[in-house]
Amino acid sequence: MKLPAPVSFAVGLVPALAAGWLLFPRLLYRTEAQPLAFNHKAHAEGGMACTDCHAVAENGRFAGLPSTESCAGCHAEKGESKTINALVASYVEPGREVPWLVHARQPDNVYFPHAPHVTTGKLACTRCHGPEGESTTPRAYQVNRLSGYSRDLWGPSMTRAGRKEWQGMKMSDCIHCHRAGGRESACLDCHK
Amino acid sequence: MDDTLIGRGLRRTTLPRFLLWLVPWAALLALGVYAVYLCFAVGLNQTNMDNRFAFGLWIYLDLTVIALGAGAFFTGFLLYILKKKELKAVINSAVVIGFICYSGAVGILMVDVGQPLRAWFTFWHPNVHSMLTEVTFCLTLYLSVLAIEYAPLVLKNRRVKEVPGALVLEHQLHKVMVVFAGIGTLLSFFHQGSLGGLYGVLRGNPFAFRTHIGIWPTTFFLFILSAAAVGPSFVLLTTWLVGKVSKKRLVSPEVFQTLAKISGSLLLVYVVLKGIDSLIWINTASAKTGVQVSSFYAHPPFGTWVLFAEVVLLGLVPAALLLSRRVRARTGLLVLAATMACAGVVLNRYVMTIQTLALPSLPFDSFLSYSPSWQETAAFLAVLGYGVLLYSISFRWLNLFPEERELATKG
Amino acid sequence: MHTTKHSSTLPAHRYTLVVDLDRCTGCGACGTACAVENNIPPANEKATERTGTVWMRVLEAPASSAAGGPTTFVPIPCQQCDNPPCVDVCPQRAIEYDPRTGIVGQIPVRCLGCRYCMVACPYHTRSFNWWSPEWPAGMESTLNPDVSVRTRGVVEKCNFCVQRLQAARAKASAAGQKEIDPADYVPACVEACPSRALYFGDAADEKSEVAVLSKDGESFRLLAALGTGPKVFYRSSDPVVRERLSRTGVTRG
Amino acid sequence: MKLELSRRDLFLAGGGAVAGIALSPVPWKLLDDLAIWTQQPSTPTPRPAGPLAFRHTSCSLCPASCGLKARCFGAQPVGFSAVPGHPASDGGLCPLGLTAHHLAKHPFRATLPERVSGGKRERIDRAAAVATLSAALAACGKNPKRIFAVVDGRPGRSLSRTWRALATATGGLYVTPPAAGASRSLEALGKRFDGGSLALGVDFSKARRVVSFGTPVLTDAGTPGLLARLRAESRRRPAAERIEVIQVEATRSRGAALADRFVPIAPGTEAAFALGLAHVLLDEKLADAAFLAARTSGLDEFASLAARFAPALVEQKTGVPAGVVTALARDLAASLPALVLGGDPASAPLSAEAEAAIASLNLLLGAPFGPLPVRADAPREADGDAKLASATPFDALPDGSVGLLLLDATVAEGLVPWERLKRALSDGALVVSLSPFRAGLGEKATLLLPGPAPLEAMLELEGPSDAPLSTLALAPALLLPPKDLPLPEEIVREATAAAGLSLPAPSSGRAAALLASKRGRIYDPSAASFEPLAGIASVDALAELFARGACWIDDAAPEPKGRFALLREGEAPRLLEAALGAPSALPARLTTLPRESVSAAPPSLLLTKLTRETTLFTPPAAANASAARA
Amino acid sequence: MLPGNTDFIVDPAHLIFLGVFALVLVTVVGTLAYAIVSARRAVARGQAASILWHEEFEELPASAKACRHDLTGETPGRRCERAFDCKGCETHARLVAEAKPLPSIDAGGFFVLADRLYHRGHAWLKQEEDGTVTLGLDDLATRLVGKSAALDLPAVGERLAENGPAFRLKAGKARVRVVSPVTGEVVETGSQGMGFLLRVKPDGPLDTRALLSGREAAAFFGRERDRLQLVLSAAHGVPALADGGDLVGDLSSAIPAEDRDRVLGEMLLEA
Repeated sequence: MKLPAPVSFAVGLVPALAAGWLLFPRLLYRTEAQPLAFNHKAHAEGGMACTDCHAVAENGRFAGLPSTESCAGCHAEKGESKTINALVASYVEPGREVPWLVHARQPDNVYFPHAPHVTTGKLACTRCHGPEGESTTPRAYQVNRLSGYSRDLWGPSMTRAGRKEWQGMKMSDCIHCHRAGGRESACLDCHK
Repeated sequence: MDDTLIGRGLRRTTLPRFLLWLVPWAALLALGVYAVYLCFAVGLNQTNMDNRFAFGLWIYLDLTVIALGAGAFFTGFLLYILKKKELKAVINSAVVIGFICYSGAVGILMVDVGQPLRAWFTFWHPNVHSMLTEVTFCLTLYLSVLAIEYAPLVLKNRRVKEVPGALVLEHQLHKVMVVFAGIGTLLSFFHQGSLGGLYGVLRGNPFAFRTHIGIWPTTFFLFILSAAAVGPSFVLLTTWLVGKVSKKRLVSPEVFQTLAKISGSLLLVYVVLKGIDSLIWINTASAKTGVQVSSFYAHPPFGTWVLFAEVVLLGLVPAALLLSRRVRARTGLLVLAATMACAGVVLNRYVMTIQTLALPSLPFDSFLSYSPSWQETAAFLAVLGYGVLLYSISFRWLNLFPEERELATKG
Repeated sequence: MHTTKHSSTLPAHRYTLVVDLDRCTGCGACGTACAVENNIPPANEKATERTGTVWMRVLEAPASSAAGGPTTFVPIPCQQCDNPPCVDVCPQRAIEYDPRTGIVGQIPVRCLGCRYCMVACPYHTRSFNWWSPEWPAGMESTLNPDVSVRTRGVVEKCNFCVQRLQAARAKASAAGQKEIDPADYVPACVEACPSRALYFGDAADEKSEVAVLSKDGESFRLLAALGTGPKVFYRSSDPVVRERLSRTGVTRG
Repeated sequence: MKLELSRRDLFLAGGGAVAGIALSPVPWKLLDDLAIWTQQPSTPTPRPAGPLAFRHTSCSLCPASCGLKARCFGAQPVGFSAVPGHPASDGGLCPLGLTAHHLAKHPFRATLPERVSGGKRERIDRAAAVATLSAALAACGKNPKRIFAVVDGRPGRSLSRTWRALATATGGLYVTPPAAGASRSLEALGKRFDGGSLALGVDFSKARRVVSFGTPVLTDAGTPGLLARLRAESRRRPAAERIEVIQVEATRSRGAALADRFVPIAPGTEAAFALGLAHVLLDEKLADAAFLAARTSGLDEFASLAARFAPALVEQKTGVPAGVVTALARDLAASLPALVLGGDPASAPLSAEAEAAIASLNLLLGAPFGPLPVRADAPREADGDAKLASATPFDALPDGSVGLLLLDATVAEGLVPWERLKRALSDGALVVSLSPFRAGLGEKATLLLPGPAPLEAMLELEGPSDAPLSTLALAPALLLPPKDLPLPEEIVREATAAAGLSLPAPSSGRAAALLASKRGRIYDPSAASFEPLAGIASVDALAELFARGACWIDDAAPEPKGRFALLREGEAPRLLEAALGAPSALPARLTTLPRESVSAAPPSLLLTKLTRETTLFTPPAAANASAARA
Repeated sequence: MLPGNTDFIVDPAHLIFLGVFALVLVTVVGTLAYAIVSARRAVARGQAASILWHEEFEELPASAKACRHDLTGETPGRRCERAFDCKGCETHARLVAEAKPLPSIDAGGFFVLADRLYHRGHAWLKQEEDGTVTLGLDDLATRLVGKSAALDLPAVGERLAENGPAFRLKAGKARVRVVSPVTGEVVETGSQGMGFLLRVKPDGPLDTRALLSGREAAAFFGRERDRLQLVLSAAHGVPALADGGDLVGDLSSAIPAEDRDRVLGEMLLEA
């Protein structure tokens, strides 16, 4: 029996599609666990604002992650939960900084100042970071094996189609937003 | 196997002798490949180029071989567009030489850049105001066109044409060759020009900077013209050389004479225009930038003899020789004249590359020298080795000179 | 849309460097501070003065007269031309003239290392990274996090410490101000010069020190006749030095 | 039913696969990632080690002790700038200081004791180091040909007291290096004062003309760039107020090239030239008569000596045209006060006779107390000083006598040449260096006890001895020393104890001594203001100020009563002989990085870079050494 | 480079430049694609043999391109322009219409059999009674290739195309194909001894207008003998058959080994 042409074609097409859509992302990204199961939601419900821990300093620099010292301000003692025990045992007591894996970390040649966006531009944190503040555990950190950068820069969807406003942090995303706002910039405004 | 690849009726040397002939060229190529490997693995510090001599032997080589390789586009233009039928005798050889020159130049260019992996950025983020962008685009496209023009030669190989469809494809390609010849002419026109423009637009370098005609500096047009002028001369020269080396008559003397006539006429036009351009440059350079033109030639060995040699000795003289019927009648003189014409363009490219960079620009700067490292030289020689290899193989197994068989039969 | 043509109106800022040649002693502090600030790597053992990566080079101009008057030391960073010969020649737009600051920016990650810009620059202020940047173990910790390290095979040059402008802008933003405090934006070389031979500022501000200094009769620009419009001015009280250094020089070798 | 698979099916399936891949993210995402990958530098990625902060301290690399403002991320400094208005440096900072934070990571840095035995260098542990040193200490004093000597590059510190005590305990020598640069001239002049030797400093701001006999006044001398700045600022003032620098030197050094006037002279004829100037000044009655009358003695004798040096003779000796000598002398006299300095730390020092002539010239020009003010030393702890060994000048170190040589970390090879040290050593001597670097003298040591690198420890820094006023900083450390770094001072103490000798406890009373003196003012760099020392309440408050990078500066000292001797007993014949003698050979000159020669640390790799990659510098010796080894 | 890319610049210079680039690229790719597609189509239409023959014919020396009516002296000096495809030739049609039936003529030294039709590639064709045709090598070719020649005949069932290769033969170093005078399917393979080499079932009614017979064939052989002389003399610079006499029986032995390929190729019309 001879195979009909569409069948032969499909024999090649279907596995290729499956490999491309299902296998490829697994091969491309490596998942790494966060050091601590930090609960953003619990902190937010406790009445804390994003800027209590992630603040723009007076000199315009963004102090991205709180220091262990500031964590220890509330969590100096073990006891409340496993995570807090881990925090105290592994970081507070030895005086080490927590090696958080930062989803939004940009390539080394990128300069992203928070102050013009947050203070002057009045952008909400969620505009770029999404509902991170509502999470109860930190999302797994996925690293692109080729580029070594966080998957968040590209966005969770492989196609970038139908992504939310806060998903994706590529240069084109920056430029789109800037152009939409009529704010042209030079290369060296965002590159160092 | 070997003898069934050689075109019917063509006498070629024995395979062992042929392989022996290839050995030195292959060795040259291998050494060059090693040098290129060093440049990729260790970096361009393997060269003797530096921040002041940012272009060196390689760019000079590129400019030169592309000028000499212009025979391909110009012969194609004359044959397919202007219907100069007698040039059919050399078109195949011209295409192979063109392909060798262009692929060699592109290859060297890839080694010459610091980050070859990013070379495609030029296509993705082109700056169309840059002459180098034009060069990159045209070179890439024209190399593809040359590859397409090369394909029929391979398809007509005695064994390949036995493959069903090979000769049919060749037949169809031949039918559309006029399109490729036309495109090749257009592309060559622009990149020969933009290679000239490469230096002509250097506003910061009064020695190289030229006034504009339209949007292009005059060197743009001078490069096109000089390349078109020496292209036929180089085809003549290589054909003669191949004939000498292989001890065969490859084309009839009329072909040489046609090539010489074309080359001579164009060279004459070029020399006249180059002279006018030089006069304009001499009178504007000092006026605009406060530099006496004589000071460009005050640094030995780059005396005014360079200009004289370029325009008169290796320009006007070969043009006159090539146009003289009596000279054309004597192969020896003809070859000498063609050699001089080619040497003139080689010198012109040398001056544009090396002297331009060697001259000081800041008032407290000094004249610089540069000599290529062995790695640069080896890479340069690799192109020569690669060229001879590819040409030898093509000459043995492809029918480069359609007249050869008939000339051999005539005895 | 991006524009490549320079704005015909004067830029909002014209960051300008004025070098007082009378003061320069050739101590090299500017070049050192520049290297520290901009993460310029230590020299490769085979590097020479022609293959090194130096953004701020101090050249020695010969004595002003046969009698041997004072030698002039000429610090030469990128001249930040208003009409830069390098921008137009870059095949892939790795160089950009920012009309709002007048700074000619080089983007090393875009650069393919063809070095055409180096050929085009008459001031020879561009460096190609002939070697991979290497620091001895542990010394990476002293690198300035505000500047990324450039890889081998690309061209780099001075950008008036644009990272300090970025920082100044962020600081102004944090304080809710539109304009930066001029004191916050001083390139490393200017900050370091012990004999205070370097002045930096915004010449668009008519009252600024650089605007005043760059316009007086003692100031001149290198290769002014070429029409490149540098924003680095040199000044000297000695008319001989001024005349000598402002020439387009093709000296006898 | 048999399935027939033809080539056509294979092609179709292949086509399907290609279409499937094309319709999946694979090619597009890969293209994007590969594009990013090609832009990935294979280079270190600098990341901030913490929030940005500025901290102040002082540079310890040379005696100038410039104020440093460190730009730090977390605890890591990434760059320095000068501190405008700082009493020691007035906003100057040289290339050495700008790279001080690199030195702790220098490839020559040593963090463990090293011993050279049998030509082989090996790392040893603390106990072995103590044992080696204590054995050597114990052997000292028994044999007069194998004595103990300690060389201290910065005398006067609290640590210096320990070294003096050690020298006392072992019956050895406490050696101090010769004065550097301009200080030699000042010393020569100070010794001519009849009211006891005077300490003089240089105040360039008070001079109108500066004559330098080879001293790199424009490129170096005290505060970096100070004279160049002062001179340039004066250029736009009326002609009479301009500062002019005249360099008198055998070779066209960088300083000579920069000077307003360069007077090339035959090498070794400085004395003749200075006396020639004196001749014109006295002959034409251009000298500062009032100063000569009030503050000097021996004018007649000196005048008769100077009378021998008519410009014609000077021309013959020095090669300087007579007219130039005369014109220079007249110019000096026309713009008093003028100042004459001699000697270069990086080349051979001037002869004592030349320094004597230069000192006399300064007197003729009335330089003392104006451009050459009197300065008092910074207060020190006085207790028990009399019991400690006093300083032996480096030149007086006896040959072939030292069995154990201890080189403090502050000893710079530029002032204490190894060749000279080697001559002092007896066979099989143990040379102990406390340098944190396996370079310079540290490389020569047979026992290296590496200490904290620059900026890794709190340091007691006095300004240079040629500064117009004394300064003192107890400069805070910026960097953490490596973990388990055995502190050399502790090893020495342990070894001393093991050898059965006793040392007084380490002292930290400098701040208290300073406070007790109630002299001077203290500069707080974070506030950029001065505060009288008298206003500081306690030693703790003072210590806290110092910990913030503060610097103390002395008050101007009163003009002392007394006279300078233009010529001292029996000096005239020596001077005459030296000045009329044959010129000596051209000294082998080293043009170096500013202060390279007087810094004990090797230059940062970035300075080596500038040496290699610019034409500005000729390679300093240390950079050459690192190049050879790299 | 592409619109939609964030870095795409809209200004006339870029648009013109990229437009020209795109145009050139499209032209190059389009033309190449056109050539490939039309080549495929030609193969699919069975035009391969014809194209091959025309390409070869183009490269034949002028002496091999004589018109059949030149052979007989009807149109002296006429060169064939149609690659011996006389079927569509108007001149041929006109002359054939005028011509009387051709008598059988005996050509000295060659057997020109009346029942055979000769192709100028030196294959003959004989119409059999069962509607098939048999093919063989003519006398000149047989003597040229010699007895030791190895034949490479197509298998039964393979298809031949008029002017396409019928079979290949190998004589010493020489390799040459013999052109088929007919289009059809091979139904039987023979051998030199069997009197034929291939039996072919032609497609449809046989059209033999392009083949030679009788007087034409005799003239052709005379002409070919002269041509062979030329071809042979070219290699040695001396005329063979200087006596103008008959050819020797085994021509192959008279041809130097290194020239055999060229001589065979020229005589069997393979360029």
